[in-house]
Amino acid sequence: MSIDLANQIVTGILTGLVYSLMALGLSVIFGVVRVVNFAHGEMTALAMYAAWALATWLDLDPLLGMPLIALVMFGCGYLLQRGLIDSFIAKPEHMQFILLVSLAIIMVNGSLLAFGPDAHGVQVSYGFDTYEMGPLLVDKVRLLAAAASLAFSLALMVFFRRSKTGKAIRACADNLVGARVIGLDVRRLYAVTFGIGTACVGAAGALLSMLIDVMPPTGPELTLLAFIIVIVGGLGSMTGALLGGVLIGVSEVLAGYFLMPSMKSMFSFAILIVVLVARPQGLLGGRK
Amino acid sequence: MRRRIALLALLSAFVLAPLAAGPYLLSVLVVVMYMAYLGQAWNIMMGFAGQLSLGHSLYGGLGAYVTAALFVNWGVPAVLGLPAGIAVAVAAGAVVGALGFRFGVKGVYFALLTIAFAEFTRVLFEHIPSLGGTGGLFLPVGSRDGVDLLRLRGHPLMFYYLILAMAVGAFLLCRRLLACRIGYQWLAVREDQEAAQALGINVFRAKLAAVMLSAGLTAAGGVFFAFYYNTLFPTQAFGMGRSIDIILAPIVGGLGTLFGPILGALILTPLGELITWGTEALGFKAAGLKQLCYGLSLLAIVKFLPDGVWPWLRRRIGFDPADDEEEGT
Amino acid sequence: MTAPSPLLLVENLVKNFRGLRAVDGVSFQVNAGDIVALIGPNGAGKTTVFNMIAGSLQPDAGRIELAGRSLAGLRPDQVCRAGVGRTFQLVKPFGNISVEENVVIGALRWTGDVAEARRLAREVLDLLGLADKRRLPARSLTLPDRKCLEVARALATRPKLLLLDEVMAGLRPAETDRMVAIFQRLNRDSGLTIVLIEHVMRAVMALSHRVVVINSGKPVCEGGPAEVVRDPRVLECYLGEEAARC
Amino acid sequence: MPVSRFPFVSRRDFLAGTAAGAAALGVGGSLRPARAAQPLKVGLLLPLSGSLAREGQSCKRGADVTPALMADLGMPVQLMIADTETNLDTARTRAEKLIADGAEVLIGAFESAQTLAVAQVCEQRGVPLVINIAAAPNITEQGFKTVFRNFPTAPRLVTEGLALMKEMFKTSGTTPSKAVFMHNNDTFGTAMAGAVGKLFPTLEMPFPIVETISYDGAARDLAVEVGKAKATGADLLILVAHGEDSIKVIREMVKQRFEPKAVVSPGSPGMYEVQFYKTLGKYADYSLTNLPWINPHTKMSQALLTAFGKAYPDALFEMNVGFTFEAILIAADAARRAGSTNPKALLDVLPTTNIADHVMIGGPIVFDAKGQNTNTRSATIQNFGGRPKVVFPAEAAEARVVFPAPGWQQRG
Repeated sequence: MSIDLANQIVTGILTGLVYSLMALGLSVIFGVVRVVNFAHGEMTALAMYAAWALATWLDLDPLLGMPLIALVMFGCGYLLQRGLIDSFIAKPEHMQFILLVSLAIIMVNGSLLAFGPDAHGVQVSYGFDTYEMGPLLVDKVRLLAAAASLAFSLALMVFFRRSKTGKAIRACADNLVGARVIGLDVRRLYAVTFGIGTACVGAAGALLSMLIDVMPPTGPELTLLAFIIVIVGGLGSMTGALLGGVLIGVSEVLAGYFLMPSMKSMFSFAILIVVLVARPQGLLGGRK
Repeated sequence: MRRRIALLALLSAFVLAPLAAGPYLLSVLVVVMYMAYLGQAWNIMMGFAGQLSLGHSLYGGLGAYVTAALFVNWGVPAVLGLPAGIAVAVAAGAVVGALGFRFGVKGVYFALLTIAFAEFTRVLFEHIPSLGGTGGLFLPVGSRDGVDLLRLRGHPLMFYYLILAMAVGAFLLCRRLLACRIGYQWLAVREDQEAAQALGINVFRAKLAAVMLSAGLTAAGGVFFAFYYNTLFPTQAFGMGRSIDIILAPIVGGLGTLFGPILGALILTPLGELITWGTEALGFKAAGLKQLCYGLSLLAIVKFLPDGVWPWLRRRIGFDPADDEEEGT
Repeated sequence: MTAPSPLLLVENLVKNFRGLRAVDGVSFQVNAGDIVALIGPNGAGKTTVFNMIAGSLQPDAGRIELAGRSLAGLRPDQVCRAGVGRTFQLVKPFGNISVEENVVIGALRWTGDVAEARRLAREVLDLLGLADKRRLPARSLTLPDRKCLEVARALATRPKLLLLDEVMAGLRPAETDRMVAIFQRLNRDSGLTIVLIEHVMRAVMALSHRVVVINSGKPVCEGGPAEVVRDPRVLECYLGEEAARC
Repeated sequence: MPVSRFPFVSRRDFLAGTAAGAAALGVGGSLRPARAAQPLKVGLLLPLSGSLAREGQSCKRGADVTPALMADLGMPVQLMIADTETNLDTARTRAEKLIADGAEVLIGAFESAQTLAVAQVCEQRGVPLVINIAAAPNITEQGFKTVFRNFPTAPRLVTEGLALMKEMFKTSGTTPSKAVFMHNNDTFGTAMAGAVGKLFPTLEMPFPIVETISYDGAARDLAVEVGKAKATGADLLILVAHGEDSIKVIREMVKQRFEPKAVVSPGSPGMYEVQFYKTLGKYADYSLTNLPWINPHTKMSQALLTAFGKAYPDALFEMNVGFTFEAILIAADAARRAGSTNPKALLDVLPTTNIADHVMIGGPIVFDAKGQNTNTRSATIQNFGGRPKVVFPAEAAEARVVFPAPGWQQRG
């Protein structure tokens, strides 16, 4: 294996880890609230704008801004679920789809109005630095972002395993009726879950703002990417989202390296089709 | 009876509309009819058979590309290219349907499968140089004054009456289908697949029929698109945005109803124009504001009229479906 | 072996769910014109047996024949077209379409003519006392009416064999009696063969010619209704369940 | 950026401030209005929202400063701006609407598909269309009688772009040994790639193209793409980007330490845009782009540049601005010559357009039988200190070319 390829694969893994965090949010929301967030990428784009604004106006490094953005996005997600999405939970999928597509349209054009059509990227002082690890060249920003993403994901997993709220949320996901019977406030837990999902998006958006530039059309692109990752990993599975992110990161690298780069997304969609047909629960998803 | 009179009145209004409408209104009406037609086609799959397709642009795009490529490269007139375009789209529908239904890909997963196929095809067509790739496939425009239905070349008025005829045809076809065995089978499948199967319905075949028919009709719509605009680009033909456009009218109008797609198209396209006009009249010219308002309107509609406008409206004006035996829901 | 082949033959049926043996060697026969009740405590595997006959589940072992023809590997719709109508324990009405249309769909099993299907649907609805509700959307029906609708739909397919899964549960005694009378009439007038799963003993006693008892997936005994209820093994399996619950 | 949100405020500021600059246009004297100033109604169709919003709004900035300049030339125009939303249906409907609202000439529409949709409307209605930007050759091959394009087709851009490269090698005395060609797989990029594929072998270039890499502009990052280019060992990167993807390419090149002698575009947007300079800082310097550019030395361009700088202090002058200005100029000039704003009258005189005094580098604006301006010319611009400067052709040059460019690490 050539050094170039090895370099690219490392890049793919690191970038994939950041996308995983975004996809994780989608997975958590679907796994518990059973709503497919078709505005996921748009929310990520909003978080990227937020990170850009903090970096530009307050000179705040996105790595430090990440918790703040995640917190604010948690609040937004909580309120959005309470105010709007909750009434659509029992509705058929196409209604949820239209609801979230309308939200997406609003977000895309709202950001066009607010931030204009230009690309916004955060330029950190170490933006162009690379580490030399033996023959490998590792991009510092990617490495930091991937590490932060991994840390956030792990913290979230611990939250779901250990904390009372986390356990209660898992109970809702496993057995909704049972959860109601033992007196859990399902509506509040759903809102919290949606908030957690959007917090993931917030954190991921903050990190992504260092890797890619955000423009109004960035959102829809990210939505599709998040879908591919969670379906491949397993919709509703947390580790699945992590694995899916890395897999798609690496597969896009391989497709780009050995085929034509402009065809790499075709490769991802092909993987999506195969997984949907052969193993709809995803690689790590359990059977319902 | 009242219903029939109302329908006839509406139809004559559409037939006579060009007399009153200038070219601008005519171009809006073309889009309205085009969306109504596509909505009707999509409605067969989702509204009748309950299969959510979010990648319907696939079929329209295939129909458009095949027919247009035949015309551009070998001068095959649209009338002869159309069956080929429809055949390819129907075959694609069969593949998507067969894979999805055979392997039990359900609900949201099926919807994602349809998106995946459409997006896959989009990127694929971006890499077919003989069809123009991302550079686009341009149809020779030719004369815009005559009426040549064979080649689909001619005056915008011809295109208007063509798409009107297609929309009316699709409406009548759906009406007929709903009164047939297959129509009832679709409704059963939509409502409960297990119960449908227990009543002797071959669910797989019924769903496949819905997808294939819907795909074929959508493909014809795509052919209209190609010959009306004379350009085809993978993003515009197969993109997610096109798919969303297709499904909005029937959902806003009323899913599964015959009149829903028409009403939805009659609401949405003029709504867009109205918002543009309104924001401009009020002096707001910021780009994106129109779509923002459009998104808000859409949100309001799904929030307050979740079953669509037509079911709500027909209760108000007393066109209850129970009064009409022929009508489905 | 006696000469006439039974309408339904079930032999040594076995079904496992994740290592759990839900049905274990159940056998019975139903002759044309019979009304047979399948009884047993909750979780005995009755519905699983039904699902295997109806094609919703494939047995792991054993034989199911309808009038001498194997039903192995057939899908539910093929079983239906072979002449088996069924109802679901958890009713599955087509909620958003009218009651009449629900039944029309059943009738379209044997005819492509919607008008003809509609005629039969109205007959069946008359028979089951749903005629005045035929225009309502099915989701607006009460549970007893939904059970009736379930039966009406199955009847409209013109089955040779009707599988009824707890259609009397939740009915008031008077309604139960009416339902029993309807089935008796159908059985008498058109020779409809019926297999029913039922907990309402009042219906079982009145309706069935023969009763098959199963428990924990295994056959317990078989005989006339009067003789079965006196069988100590039957009592034991019901009591055992009660004891286990305490 | 914020400026684009409040174009009206800025324009008013500008109107007050640039009277002097506009008066200095000089040409005003020779172009006295032939009739009392009844403004020409110009319908402008641009993708102000949707995926091409950035480019569309850049064109709009050019349009916004134009009416005042035209008024000073005695050629009053009234702009009616419509948003195509980067959508075919909308483009066509908006075109009809503009005509219904009284537009006498249409200008647009930046993107080829929408331009063709608009062209058909114009042809039908007998209203002239002056294309500001759209490179697909097909548009002028349809036999339209109402379509005039003041923008080079892709083959012409490439021919000129490659010729300028040769000139640069000759001047600097350095010639790269092999090149890698990266292009965005979008409408424009494909047209350019097709032209490169066809023309490169015929132009006797002193280096081979060892690999062609097409990439998806929507790709989140371009790490693999750049890695692949680096692996070819090429010492020249020919780049046809769309806009922001040029940033992604350079950023990855720095990170992956891919240092060819130069990054040069044979005519594409991206490397001379504000965002490029802002994001990349010193790494933005020395990139080369060969494309039609404003001739900084004419009086009219001085006036335009001054007006533009006043109206949009944060924005940089771009090709989009210049061509949108010129499209309006062509329409206004036709109205002056026809002595009428009637579309039919405009159509009569548009084929005989001959505007010697304009802003972009190149000969007088004239149209051939197909409605194509064959006198457009490309220039080579190179970035210095966060600004694009013309280095070729000599008569328009503002700076001397630097080739090969210093490595990433050698930059202050």
